[in-house]
Formats: sequence, structure tokens, C-alpha cells
Amino acid sequence: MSDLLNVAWARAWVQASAAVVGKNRMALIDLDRAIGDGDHGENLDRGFTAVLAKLEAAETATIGDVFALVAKTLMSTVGGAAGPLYGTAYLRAAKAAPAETVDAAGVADILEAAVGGIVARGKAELEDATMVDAWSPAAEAAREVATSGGSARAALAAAATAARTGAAATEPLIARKGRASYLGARSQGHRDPGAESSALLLQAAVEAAEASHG
Amino acid sequence: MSDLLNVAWARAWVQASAAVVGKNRMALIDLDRAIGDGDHGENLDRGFTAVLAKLEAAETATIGDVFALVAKTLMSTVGGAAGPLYGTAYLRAAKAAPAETVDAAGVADILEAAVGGIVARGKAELEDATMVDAWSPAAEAAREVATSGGSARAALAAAATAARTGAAATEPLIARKGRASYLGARSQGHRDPGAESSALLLQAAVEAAEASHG
Amino acid sequence: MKKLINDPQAVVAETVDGFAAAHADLVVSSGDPETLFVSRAGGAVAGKVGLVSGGGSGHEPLHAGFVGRGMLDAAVPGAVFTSPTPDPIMAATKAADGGAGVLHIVKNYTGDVLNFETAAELAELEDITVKTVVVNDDVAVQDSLFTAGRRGVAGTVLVEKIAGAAAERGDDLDSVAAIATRVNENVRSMGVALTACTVPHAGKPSFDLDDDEIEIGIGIHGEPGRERIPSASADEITEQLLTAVAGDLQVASGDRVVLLVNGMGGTPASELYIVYRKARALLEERGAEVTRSLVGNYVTSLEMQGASITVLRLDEELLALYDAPVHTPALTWGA
Amino acid sequence: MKKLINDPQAVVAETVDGFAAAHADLVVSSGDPETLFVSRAGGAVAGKVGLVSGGGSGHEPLHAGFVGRGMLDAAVPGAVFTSPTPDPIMAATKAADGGAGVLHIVKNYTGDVLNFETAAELAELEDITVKTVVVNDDVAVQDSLFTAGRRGVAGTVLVEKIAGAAAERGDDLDSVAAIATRVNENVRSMGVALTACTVPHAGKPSFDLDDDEIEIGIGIHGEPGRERIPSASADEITEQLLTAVAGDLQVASGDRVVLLVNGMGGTPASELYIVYRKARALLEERGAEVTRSLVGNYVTSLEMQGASITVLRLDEELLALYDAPVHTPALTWGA
Ligand SMILES: Nc1ncnc2c1ncn2[C@@H]1O[C@H](COP(=O)(O)OP(=O)(O)O)[C@@H](O)[C@H]1O
Ligand SMILES: Nc1ncnc2c1ncn2[C@@H]1O[C@H](COP(=O)(O)OP(=O)(O)O)[C@@H](O)[C@H]1O
Ligand SMILES: [Mg+2]
Ligand SMILES: [Mg+2]
Ligand SMILES: [Mg+2]
Ligand SMILES: [Mg+2]
Repeated sequence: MSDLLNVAWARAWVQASAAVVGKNRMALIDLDRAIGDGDHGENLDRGFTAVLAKLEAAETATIGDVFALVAKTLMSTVGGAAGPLYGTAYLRAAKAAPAETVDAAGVADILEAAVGGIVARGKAELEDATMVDAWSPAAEAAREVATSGGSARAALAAAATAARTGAAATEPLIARKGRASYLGARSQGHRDPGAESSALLLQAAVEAAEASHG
Repeated sequence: MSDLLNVAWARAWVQASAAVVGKNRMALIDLDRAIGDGDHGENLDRGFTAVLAKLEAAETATIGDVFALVAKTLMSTVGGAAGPLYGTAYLRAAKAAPAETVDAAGVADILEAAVGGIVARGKAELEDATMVDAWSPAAEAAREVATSGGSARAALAAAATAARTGAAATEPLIARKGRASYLGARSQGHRDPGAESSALLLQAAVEAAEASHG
Repeated sequence: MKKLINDPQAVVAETVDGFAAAHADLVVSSGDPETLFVSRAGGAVAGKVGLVSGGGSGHEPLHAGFVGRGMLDAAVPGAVFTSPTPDPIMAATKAADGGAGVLHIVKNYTGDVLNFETAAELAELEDITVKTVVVNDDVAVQDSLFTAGRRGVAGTVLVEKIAGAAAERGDDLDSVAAIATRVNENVRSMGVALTACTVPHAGKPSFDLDDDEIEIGIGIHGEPGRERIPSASADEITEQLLTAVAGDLQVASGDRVVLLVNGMGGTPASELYIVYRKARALLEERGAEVTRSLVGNYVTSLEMQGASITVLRLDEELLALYDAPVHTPALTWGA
Repeated sequence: MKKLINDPQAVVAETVDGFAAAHADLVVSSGDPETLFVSRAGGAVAGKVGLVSGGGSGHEPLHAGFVGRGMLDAAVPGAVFTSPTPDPIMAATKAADGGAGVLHIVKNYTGDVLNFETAAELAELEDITVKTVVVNDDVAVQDSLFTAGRRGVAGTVLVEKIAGAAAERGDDLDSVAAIATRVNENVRSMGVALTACTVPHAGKPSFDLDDDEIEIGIGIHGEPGRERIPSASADEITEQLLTAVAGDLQVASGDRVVLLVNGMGGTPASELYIVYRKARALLEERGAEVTRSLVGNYVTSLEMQGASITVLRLDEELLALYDAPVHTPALTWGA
């Protein structure tokens, strides 16, 4: 098992993403029902189902090719806030990974690019109780591992852990972006659905890495 | 206590009617909810409340005067099927009692006139599961008492008992008139609300007679 | 029971108040609680046959929503689900009379029939000629000499629209009555309820339905329907309703029809269009042409969730009258 | 959950199918599930500014019900309560373009704003000039730099109506956008829910309300509102909504306004008129004149029971544009 993550990993990540989103469809709907409009799980499920179908038929020479396919498909099938935000995240990630493999630094590059895309579109800051609260610490954690010489898998694992912590940390926050912000203080005590789905996707990336023999 | 029933009795009957209808408003609504549209108790309560107000202000020289006031007021405040039917019943009853007092035969005359009015308007026959099933046996029972020399009060009491039995006897019937007839066989097992209110009104007549010293 | 109301006894009066204020360009309320009715702003049209309808409230926009040029001259709202008494019907008849007589359009319920009957007698005493057409389009009820007969439901709107156009073009009373009768003879309806409704003064639902049950052949007064069946898909329910309606009307290949999908008050428009889609397809399968369509809340049962399907077979004259201009709070087209 | 639907995933497609068939004289559906939109029958009007709106479905008749002469040129329905993606918005923009540019009327939700933003960029690539007006009339939400800002709710209908009339009279893109902005600046809304609604694919209510609770400041997506209070009378609730709306708009004596009382989908018309009655009285108490009125279901939340109150301050030009003819499935007046 090489230290690098390759195209097969990227494809496996997509498959694992579709699976985890399908499995958590209702849980994400319920999170969104509490402080939003109850469609987040449905939106992502519709999107990743479409991605999966497209991926099977597609040739992907680089990791970026995989992400670009994800980006375009999510953008054109998810809708809502999550569609453009996740779409832009994967689009920037695609641009950051125009290669067949990535190392730990590459993983950090991908995640930082993703965060940059989300912030560019959504203008959210940390602790606004959005998906940024999962992706941003994830990118930071990956960069730390990369800087201290860890492996790509280690970077990914650290990212997933940080995302999970970040998602949980949205619970006490007052939402300041997205639909939950309409609730003001009543949004406190609820986990942001987009942060939760982000943590699930990064966990899927780790599982894909464990399963893949790059 | 004379054997005759007088104007004071007729007025007391109206008061007792308003009271018993008010007390049974919800029960009549519930009977009507089961096989109709749930307004019978409300309709009669509105009507007798209006009657009571009018009666207080009205001079009534004869029993017929009282019934005519009831007829006109019910006709113009109850609406629905019960309004015109009860209205016509009291109108015919008024014409049958143009005197200050009635004896047992007079009671039978009143009830027969009422039945005639209901049938003239509603075209229902016995066992169609309508108010006719209460009034018709009531009139018959009163006539029997009168023919066999009983008192006015006895005639009234027999009428009330027969009406009560007649109302209960609507339960197994398939309704063939009024709103319940839309249900066909599903109307079986339910007491007709109009038959029930009729039995209550005749019971009120008995109570008024017991209380009044004609 | 949660409702946007104040005193349950004041629901009708306050509704009519708000309605008349909102549509003051089209209608006016008598204002008198004893003889409450709504009539055209500007009063009776001289020489035109007057059209009066009415019945229990709770079916809005029926009937007051259809008062205006090309449709009704006056509407009489009773208490919720309770026919009005003769006095306001009589007052409305007077207000609607332009000297050419008045047509009463009455839905076939014992209460409506009896109260309009008395009002017509009172009107005759004042030398107003009244004719009455009783609407009975509901195929859910078996017609028989031994029952109150079929109920008048959403087909009433089409009777009022088309008879209104006939009156507007100058037909005399007999002709307007004949047109109304022809519409009634060619229109059939049937409905379904997913939920019951709650009459304000009763405070509880008109019937109880389980979460997985629906009531087929529902009336518009929260009366229970023909049968209770397990919940089904929109297409299945639509097929059941449409089959009964088209069967009874004997819709044949080549027939031109109006298809009215009516909401019972609490149904989202999207669901009505889903029902419409299937009903139209089924009519087309039978070779009929859906020449005109109405989809929306026309004859409701308060907040009941459900819908009814109405089919009217057209002839050239009925189509022309249907298309004639109408300007009322709830139905507007043409110049 | 009881609904007149088939496959929950097919609700929008089947609704649009039925809608386009029922109103074929006015609108046409793209039919393509990948780029689903509804546009005027007859296509874009050469030389006229095109008006495109859209957003999640479930608010019917918004937006497709307002496609037609004098109002929108195209409407893009997303999945239920989910903004559409850029592709259908782009396709609708193309279909609406008569060479004079296209105005996007967007309700202020992150998803709508982002997806319309991308579509506008795509349109620019094809040399279609696009301007965007974001509607944010909901006073229930505190506006602030640190939130997503106020939501667009029922006021959207008035923006679409009046901007549509401006486009129809031949205004250029900048002018139409300026008119739309002026309407948005002068319109405020707030709503109440008595019950929640159930998104078909979710299968459960969007929130849980006790039998004696209502939700004030509700959004139109089943989002919970500003606060939950004990159930109250229609007059009390209306006063709370109207006070917030009129206060924020600073309605002053002598103001002429449009009063729109909007049903959330499951509310009987009678209740809307009861709310209208009180809202009108309160506006008149403030010395305002209710110059025009709309009462009915315009911007709904599926089968939710509840209502919203919208007040638009008029000037001479806005009133003339409001009165201009409109011919759409859900709004029709004038020649
Ligand atoms: N401005 C924003 N920046 C970052 N993330 C956002 C923003 N607005 C919304 N989100 C994310 O989108 C999620 C909601 O997605 P979804 O439910 O699919 O869309 P919608 O809110 O349109 O229904 C939120 O939980 C949040 O994480
Ligand atoms: N044709 C008829 N003949 C006699 N009684 C009738 C007839 N139709 C209805 N009724 C009586 O009227 C009662 C219903 O009254 P009510 O509920 O007030 O009127 P509605 O049916 O118009 O709502 C029935 O229970 C029945 O007793
Ligand atoms: Mg959402
Ligand atoms: Mg009844
Ligand atoms: Mg009744
Ligand atoms: Mg959404």
C-alpha cells in the first residue's frame, strides 16, 4: 500500500460517499427539519445517486477528473444551497488535483481549495454554523499532518476527525448563514446538517483510502 | 291542578325546550356528526335561544299564539332541514290550538297536526329514520289516551314515551330521507338526530305540564 | 381545533364583511345579520333574469365568490353547513329581480330545497316570478325515489356560470331555467376526502379517519362518504372517481367536456394538478376531448383535504355560454 | 402522511404536466426533466424584457401560475422546497429572452441566490444580458449583515405583477429592474402557521406544533418561525402580524396600499377574509387607504394551515402598473 492516494481512491471515495449519504438520508432530513426545510438528505441523495451513475460511464485520468465530474453533477442535480456550495468545493478541489496521485500535502491542497470554494460562494465565516465549520478545521488538520511529514492517509484521517469534531461543535452556535439563521437564538442546540454531511463525506474518504491499495 | 293544559303551559314548554336543547346541544351535534353534517344541535340551540328572547317580549292570548311564535322564529333562525320541518310542525300545531286551553283530545290534535306538517314538507314515511319516527307514534299514543278518556297530561306523557321509543327505534334503520340517506346501509346503528331532538322536546312538554298549574 | 377565527358564531358575518370590503368593486353585502346576502355592486340589472343561489357557508368561494357580471346576481350564505332561512333568500330574490323574474339555483339537500321553496312562495306573494333548478350532480349517492336523491356538489359552479351567461345575453326566465337544467343533466361529480373538516361551532372533526384511510364519495358538508378504503395513490383514486363519473354520464368517444378538478379547501394546488393529469388522460383514453379545464378551490368543505372530479358534457351552445365573459371575485375571464 | 400523489419523487414533474395541460392556452412546459421550466405559450416576445423567476416547488401557484401576458415569461420549479439548479434556470432565461435582456426575480434564500447567480453567469456567456432583483419582504427575520438576510415571501407576487406590467409596456431592462426594486423596497410581509406541512419525500411534518400552539413569523418552506405562542384569536394574530408589517414599512396616514392576505395552502377562504377584515381595519386606523386587495392562495407551503399579510405602499406609477392587464393561470384581470 503506497503512501499516495490515486484515481482509484477518488472513485472509491465517490462510491463511499453515495453509500453514506444514502444511509444517512433520513438523519440529514431530520437535522434539516429542525432548523431548515428538511431537504438536505434528499438533495444530497439525489445528487450522489446521479454522480454514481455518471461515474460508472466515465473515464477519469486524474483525481481532478473525478472531482470535476462530481462538481458538475452536484451543481446540476442538487439545487438548494448545498448544490452550488458542494459543487464549487469539488470544482476547486478538481483544479487543485490535476494529477494521478496525491500525497499528504496534496490532500491538504484539495481540502483548502474546497474550503476556499465554499467561502467564495457562501461568504460564511467559521462559527456561523455551516459546512465551513467542518471543512475548515479538516483542511487545517490535513495541512498539519502534511507539514509534520505524515502520510496522505494520515492527513485524510486527521481531516475526517477534525470535521466530525467541527460538525458537533455547530450545536451550541447561533447560525448566521443559511436557512437556520432565520431562527436566531432558536438555532442553538441543533447540529448543522451541511456540517454533518461534510463530516460524513470526509469519513467516506478515509474508508475509501483504507480499502484502496494505491 | 285542572286537567286542561293552558297558555302558561305552552310558554313553559318553550322555556323547557330551550333548556333541554341547550343542555343536549353537543349530544345532538355528535349524533349528526355520525351520519350527517354535525349542526343539528347548533341549529336548534340557535333557534330556541331566539324563540326564548321573542317569547319574553310577546303577549300570547292562546296556545296557538305561542306555537305560531315558535314556528315563525324557528323558520327564520334555524335553517337547514330542521328549520322548515319544525317550523311547519309548530305552524300546523298553532292552527290546531286556537284556544286558551286544550284537553287530551286537543293534545292529540296538536301532535297530529305537527306530524301532518312534517310529512307535508319532508315527504318522509314511518321508518325512514327521521323525526317522523318520533312524532308519529307520539301522536298516536296521545290519541289513544284521549279516546280512552285519559287526561291531557296523561296524553302528553304517553306521547313523550312513544317519541322516546320511536327515536331509539331509528337506530337499526337504513335512513331514506335527509342527509343520512346518502350513507345507505352505513346509516344503520345510528340514532337519527332529529328523532332524538323530537323526543327531547316532547319530554320537555311533559315537564312543563308537571310544573304548571293549569 | 385551530382556526383563524374569532367567535365561532361570528364566522359567517365576519367572512362576508371581509369579502365585501375586499371585492367592493364587484359585490355588496346587505349587512343585515337577519337577512344576510351578497349581491352585485350596482344592483339588479333591469330586464335581465336574476340568478340567486345560496346554501350553508363553508364552501367558499361558493356561492358569494360567483356573484358578478355573467354569473350570479345574489348569493345567500347560511350558517356553516346549514341552509339559510327563507327571509334572507327572499330578500336576495328581491334584490336580484330586474323585472324579468328570478332563477333559484339550489343544491339538492333537504334543507336547501325546503328553505328556497318557502322563499319562492314568499316572493310570489310580492309578484316576483321565481323558477327553481335543483342541482344534483353527485354520483356517489345512489339516486332513488326512497332517498333524498343525489346531492348538489361542484357541478353547481358550472350551472351557475352557464346559466349566468344565458341570463346575461338576455334569455327569458324559462330559457335560463332550461339551460340550467341542461347543464345539470350533463354534469356529474364525485369526491374523495383524505381528512375531515371541523365546523367551528362543533369544535371537533366531522368524522374520524385513520392515518391510512380515505373516504370515497364524500359530501361537501363533512358528511361521511360512500365507502372508506385504504389510502391509495393519486392515480388509483382518480381512476376510481373518474370511472364513476364518466360511467354515469356515459361519456362517449367524440364527446367534448369541461373537466373541473376541485379542491376541498386544504389540498395543495400541486395535488389537484396531479389528479387533473390522470383524469384528463382517462377521459382521452375514452376518446373524449377535454375542451375546457378548471383546477382549483371552487366548492370546498372548510379545510378538508381532498378533491372532487366534475365532468360536463358540452354542446355548441353550452361551450359558447361557458366561454362568455365572467367577472366575479372567484372566476374571471373575457372582456 | 396522506397526499394525492403518486411517487413522491415525481410530484413536481406530474404537477407541471397537469398544469401545462390545464392551461395550454397560456403556458407551455419544456417537458425536459433535466431542464424543467414553464414559459408563455407562443414563446418570447421580441423586443420585450423577459421576466424569469423560480425556486423550490410547493408554493403553488407561485411561480408557474404567474406566467403569462403582463407578468412572467418563464418560471423554473425546483424540487419541493429546493431551489432549481442553474441548468433549467439558464434554459428558461434563453426561452424568455426577446433580445431586450432578462430580469431574474429571486427570493432571498441562499440556494436561490447561488443557483440564479450561476445561471446568470452562464447566460452572459451566451450574450444574454441578465439583471437580478432579490426579493426580501419578510419582516419576521431580522435583517443583518451577519445573517442570510430577510426571506422573500408573498411580496414576490406583487414584484412579479408590477415588474411584468413594466416590461409589457416596453420599459428597458434597467427600468424594469428599477421598478422591481422599488416594489421590493415598499413591500413587507409576515406569516403565521397553525399547522406544519409535510414535504412528500420527507414523509413527516416539517415541524411539530402542539394543538394549542401557533408559529409566528413562519417561512414558506416549513422553516420554523420567529416564535411559538399559544393559539389566539384571528384578530389578535392579525394585529401582531399587521403591526410588525406596517411598523417596519412605516405606514403613515394618507398612504395608499395594496393589502394581500395570502393563504398558506390549507386555510379556508373564510378565514383569510376574517384576517383581511381585521388587517384592513388596522390599516385604516393608521390613516392608510386600502386601495387594492388580494385575498387567496398565492404563495403557499403545501398544505400548511396559516396565512401571511403583505402590505405594499403604492405610488401613482405602481398603482397604474398593478392595474395593468394580466393574463396568467392564477391572476387575471383587464383586457
Ligand atoms: N452561506 C453559506 N455558507 C456555507 N454553507 C452554507 C451557507 N448557507 C447554507 N449552507 C449550508 O447548506 C446547508 C443546507 O443545505 P440544503 O438543506 O441542501 O439547502 P437549503 O438550505 O437551500 O434547503 C446548511 O446546513 C449549511 O451547512
Ligand atoms: N325529509 C325529511 N322528513 C322528515 N325529517 C327530515 C327529513 N329530512 C331531514 N329530516 C330530519 O332533520 C334532521 C336533520 O336536521 P339538521 O341537521 O338540523 O338539518 P341538515 O340535515 O340540513 O343539516 C334529521 O335528523 C331528520 O330527523
Ligand atoms: Mg434544506
Ligand atoms: Mg345537520
Ligand atoms: Mg346542515
Ligand atoms: Mg431547500
